[in-house]
Amino acid sequence: MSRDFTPKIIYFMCGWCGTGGSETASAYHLCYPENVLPFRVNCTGSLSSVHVLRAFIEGADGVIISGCHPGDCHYEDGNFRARRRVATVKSILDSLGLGEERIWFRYIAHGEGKRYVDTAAEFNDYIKKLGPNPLKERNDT
Amino acid sequence: MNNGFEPNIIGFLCNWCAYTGADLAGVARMKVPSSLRVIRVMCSGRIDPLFVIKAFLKGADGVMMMGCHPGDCHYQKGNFSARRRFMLLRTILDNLALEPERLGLWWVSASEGQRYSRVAEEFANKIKNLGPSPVRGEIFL
Amino acid sequence: MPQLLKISKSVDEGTKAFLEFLLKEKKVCGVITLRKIHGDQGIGYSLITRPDDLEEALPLFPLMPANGGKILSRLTLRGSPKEPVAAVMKPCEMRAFIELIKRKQGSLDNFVFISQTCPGVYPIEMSSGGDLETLASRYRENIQLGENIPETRSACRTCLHFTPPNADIIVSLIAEKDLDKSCSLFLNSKKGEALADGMAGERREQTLDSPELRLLHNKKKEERKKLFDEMGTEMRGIEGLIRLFGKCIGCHGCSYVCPLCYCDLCFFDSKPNESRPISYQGDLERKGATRIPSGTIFYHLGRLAHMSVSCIGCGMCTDVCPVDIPVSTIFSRVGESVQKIFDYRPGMDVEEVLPFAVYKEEEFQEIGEQ
Amino acid sequence: MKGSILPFEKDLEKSILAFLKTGLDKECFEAVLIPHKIPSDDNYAYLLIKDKTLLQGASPLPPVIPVQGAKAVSALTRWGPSKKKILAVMHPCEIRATVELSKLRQASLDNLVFLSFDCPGVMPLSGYVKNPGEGDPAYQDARQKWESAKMRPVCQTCSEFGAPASDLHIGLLGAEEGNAFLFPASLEGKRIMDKLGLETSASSDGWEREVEKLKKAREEKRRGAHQSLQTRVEGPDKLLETFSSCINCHNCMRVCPVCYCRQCYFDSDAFKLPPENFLARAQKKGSLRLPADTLLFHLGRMSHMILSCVSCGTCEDACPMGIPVAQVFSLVAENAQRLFNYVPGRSKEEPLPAAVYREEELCEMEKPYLETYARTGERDASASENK
Repeated sequence: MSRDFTPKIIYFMCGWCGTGGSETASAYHLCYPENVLPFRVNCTGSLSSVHVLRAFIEGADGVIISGCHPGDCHYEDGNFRARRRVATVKSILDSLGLGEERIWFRYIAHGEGKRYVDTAAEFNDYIKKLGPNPLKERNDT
Repeated sequence: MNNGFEPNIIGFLCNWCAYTGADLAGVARMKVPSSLRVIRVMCSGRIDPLFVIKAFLKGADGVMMMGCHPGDCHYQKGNFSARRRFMLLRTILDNLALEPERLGLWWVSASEGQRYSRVAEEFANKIKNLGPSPVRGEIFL
Repeated sequence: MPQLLKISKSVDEGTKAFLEFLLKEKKVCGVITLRKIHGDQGIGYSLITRPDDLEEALPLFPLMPANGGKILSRLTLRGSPKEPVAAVMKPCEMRAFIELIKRKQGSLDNFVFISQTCPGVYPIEMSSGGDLETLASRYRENIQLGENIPETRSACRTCLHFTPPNADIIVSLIAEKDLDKSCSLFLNSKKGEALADGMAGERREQTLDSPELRLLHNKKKEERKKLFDEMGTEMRGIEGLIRLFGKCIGCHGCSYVCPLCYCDLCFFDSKPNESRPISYQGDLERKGATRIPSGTIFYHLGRLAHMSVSCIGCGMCTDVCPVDIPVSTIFSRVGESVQKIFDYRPGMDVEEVLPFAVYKEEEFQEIGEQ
Repeated sequence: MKGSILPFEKDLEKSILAFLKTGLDKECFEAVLIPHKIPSDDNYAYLLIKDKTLLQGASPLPPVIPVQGAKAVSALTRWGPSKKKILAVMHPCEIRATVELSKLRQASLDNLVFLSFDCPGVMPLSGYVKNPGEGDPAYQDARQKWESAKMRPVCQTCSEFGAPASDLHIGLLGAEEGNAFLFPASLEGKRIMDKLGLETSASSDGWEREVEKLKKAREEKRRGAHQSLQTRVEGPDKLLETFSSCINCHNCMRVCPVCYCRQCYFDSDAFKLPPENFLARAQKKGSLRLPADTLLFHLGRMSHMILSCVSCGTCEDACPMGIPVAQVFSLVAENAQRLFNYVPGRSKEEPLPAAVYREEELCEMEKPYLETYARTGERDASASENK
């Protein structure tokens, strides 16, 4: 894949932990690629599958969804529900061959700044290897 | 003539004139057909064409719309709108051969108890002559 | 008298060249036109901003996958574009858009309209699985004869407004003899003239009106009368209505594609219209049986009451009906008489006020006085 | 399982109607929800019937599904359970969809009794209404052979044709010539049969064997159908080709029994965007299809209802463009539902997968965290590379 491909990555993160993770990262001056665009949602459980799909169809090369670790959800079970929802979306994309591997789900706690940055960087590398999302250039969606 | 047929007539009466006129007719012990069921609306302009259509489809044999005389509307122009809507309904019913004569519009002022009693009686007789609405027994609505 | 611009290319190529000219000269920032979607598979509207993408455009293709008026309304509901956009629309789509603007569902600002003398379109199902090329060439042959084209939508064969009243540029199609060699554009407004300024081609003054157009108008009028008379014998009374609309499956597709049904949530899909158990029970007691879900006839009559006055007769509703109800014929027949009593011509003039937004004190004076 | 033999009087439909009539007579139920031919004779509609004489013309086994029965039940009970006891005669997929709707609180199953039958499938609606005279014999033929290319594509590969979560079931498979096999599938069903004095002593072994056999064959067929469909729709290119003729009429959503929202999210303000948005999207790609977001509509709708999709095929019937919506949905649904071991409408008690969770499931969803990239105090290598 060409070296100069800069993927566009949408990083949906939980307002209680993932966002905290990014704050911790900034406190420690940890950097992550600037083409990773963070979006704060109140809880991954409140993230609609349509938003993920919209990002996926309208120009994102990859989507990361990060919620609290199991058992740590501020709303008790939002991340468990989100997990089921992500599984459904991934299953749909897989059945239709649209590249479910471009969606990652990972738990990140408030204190895990390093994990937050690592996730962004690792995913960025991964998507670079995969190449651009074929859907984003299509004008017939 | 009517072989015992007692029609179902729905009357939509303007609160300010026709309804008061009906009241006056009642107080003055004038004869009003018992087949007329009155629904009070705040203005004849409030009579949504759908009210009338619904009444017919629910099996009403006739529908009366009554409002203030032109120029006397409590809301200045409600009865002019009602008149246009009446024309619309009559044209639609006429076009579909749905017996437009089962629908009527009258201007009745608050002091015209006598007129109210007369038009109601006349309309009830007309409907009696027309016989029951063919919509009555239809089950495939 | 409008100016006529003749481009010495086939009518499709000429129109495309003109659109390309508009984009390249930055006279417009985008063009809305029909285009092949995914190779030869489908036809759909597209907003094209890159001149290269016009390659796949089919501006005059005889198909209406969606009423363009509805699409323009979607585009301008939240404001008008900052730069001019050109829209290639059929006359009924333009009229639909004007009706929508009267209902505050769009805006004309910064739009230039390119329309055509419209010979009609084919029903949409002919595009799926059909060969688009043969469809187009058969159409082209028929246009040149100036005849009413068989197989087109019945709404189109009976359409009396096939010349666009207020387009900026009109592509002349009907009864043009050499469509393969020349493309005639009428510059119908000052805007249109400014747009075409700089476009290569032969220019002269000419009126759009021609004996051929008038002849076709008469033919369509005859066919319209015949179709309406036939429908008139079918839509007689409640029995006729049930025969026509009884097979309706309640998908409400007709209202969804109708350019005039703009409501976010149709009354007939809303809570107040849902029957409560007591209503079903009443019907059951009275008649011994009742249809579930009920309200099929109510839906169609209600929709007639809501929009027949603005029905522009585009025929989309008939096209999408999965059970082949001639919705469009019924609506345009009723619409014609309703429009006649209010002396209203939908979609002709954006200044003309909707009949239910005004009244005249001196009209219908005999009503209510007896 | 035990049941009783329902002998035919003239034909199957007549004997089912006779059974319903006795049920009304003996007040086992007060009304029947059943398909009935409409006056124009080219389609069917659900009728709620109390009057026995009107029951005469009903068709318990219609050749088409004009309105998904679940939608009819929902229209009837969305605002509260029926006061009268109603017996609903419906295809298995309609009953399954009704069960799903009750879980979504859009229908009430109280006071509702279901009568189902082994379903031979139904025919595509648009074909049938064009020529009912041709459709009727084709359907009779399919009922005899249990195999017909004229049925809906999803019906041909349906393996849930047997008893769903109903109360009474009529077994047609493996029954001897001239009779069918009626058995109670719930306590309520048993109570009704007792009240009607129908014995439940006949053995259902023959029926069960036949059902099992057909089920196996159908599952096999479905695997084949899904495989061949996958080669036609997999990947952005082929998928977009499949949906290229979509005209955005949303008929599929309107007729879908599971899509119960009065206003769909895809018709809401969320999709009413300023012109700049459309122009920007067009400028990014060179052009933008209008109406926009066609693929998003289909995928989004999938993500909303796929776990409850009963693969009834109503969406495909309503599509004016002949897009194989139901087949695509059936393919996706099978994979998605397997993930949660969920079969929509299988049981009334089973909760919706999206409404519950187990803590220990789906551990493979999280991408394992292995590598570390973070460094302090300097710009990330990959970030500067992108500059």
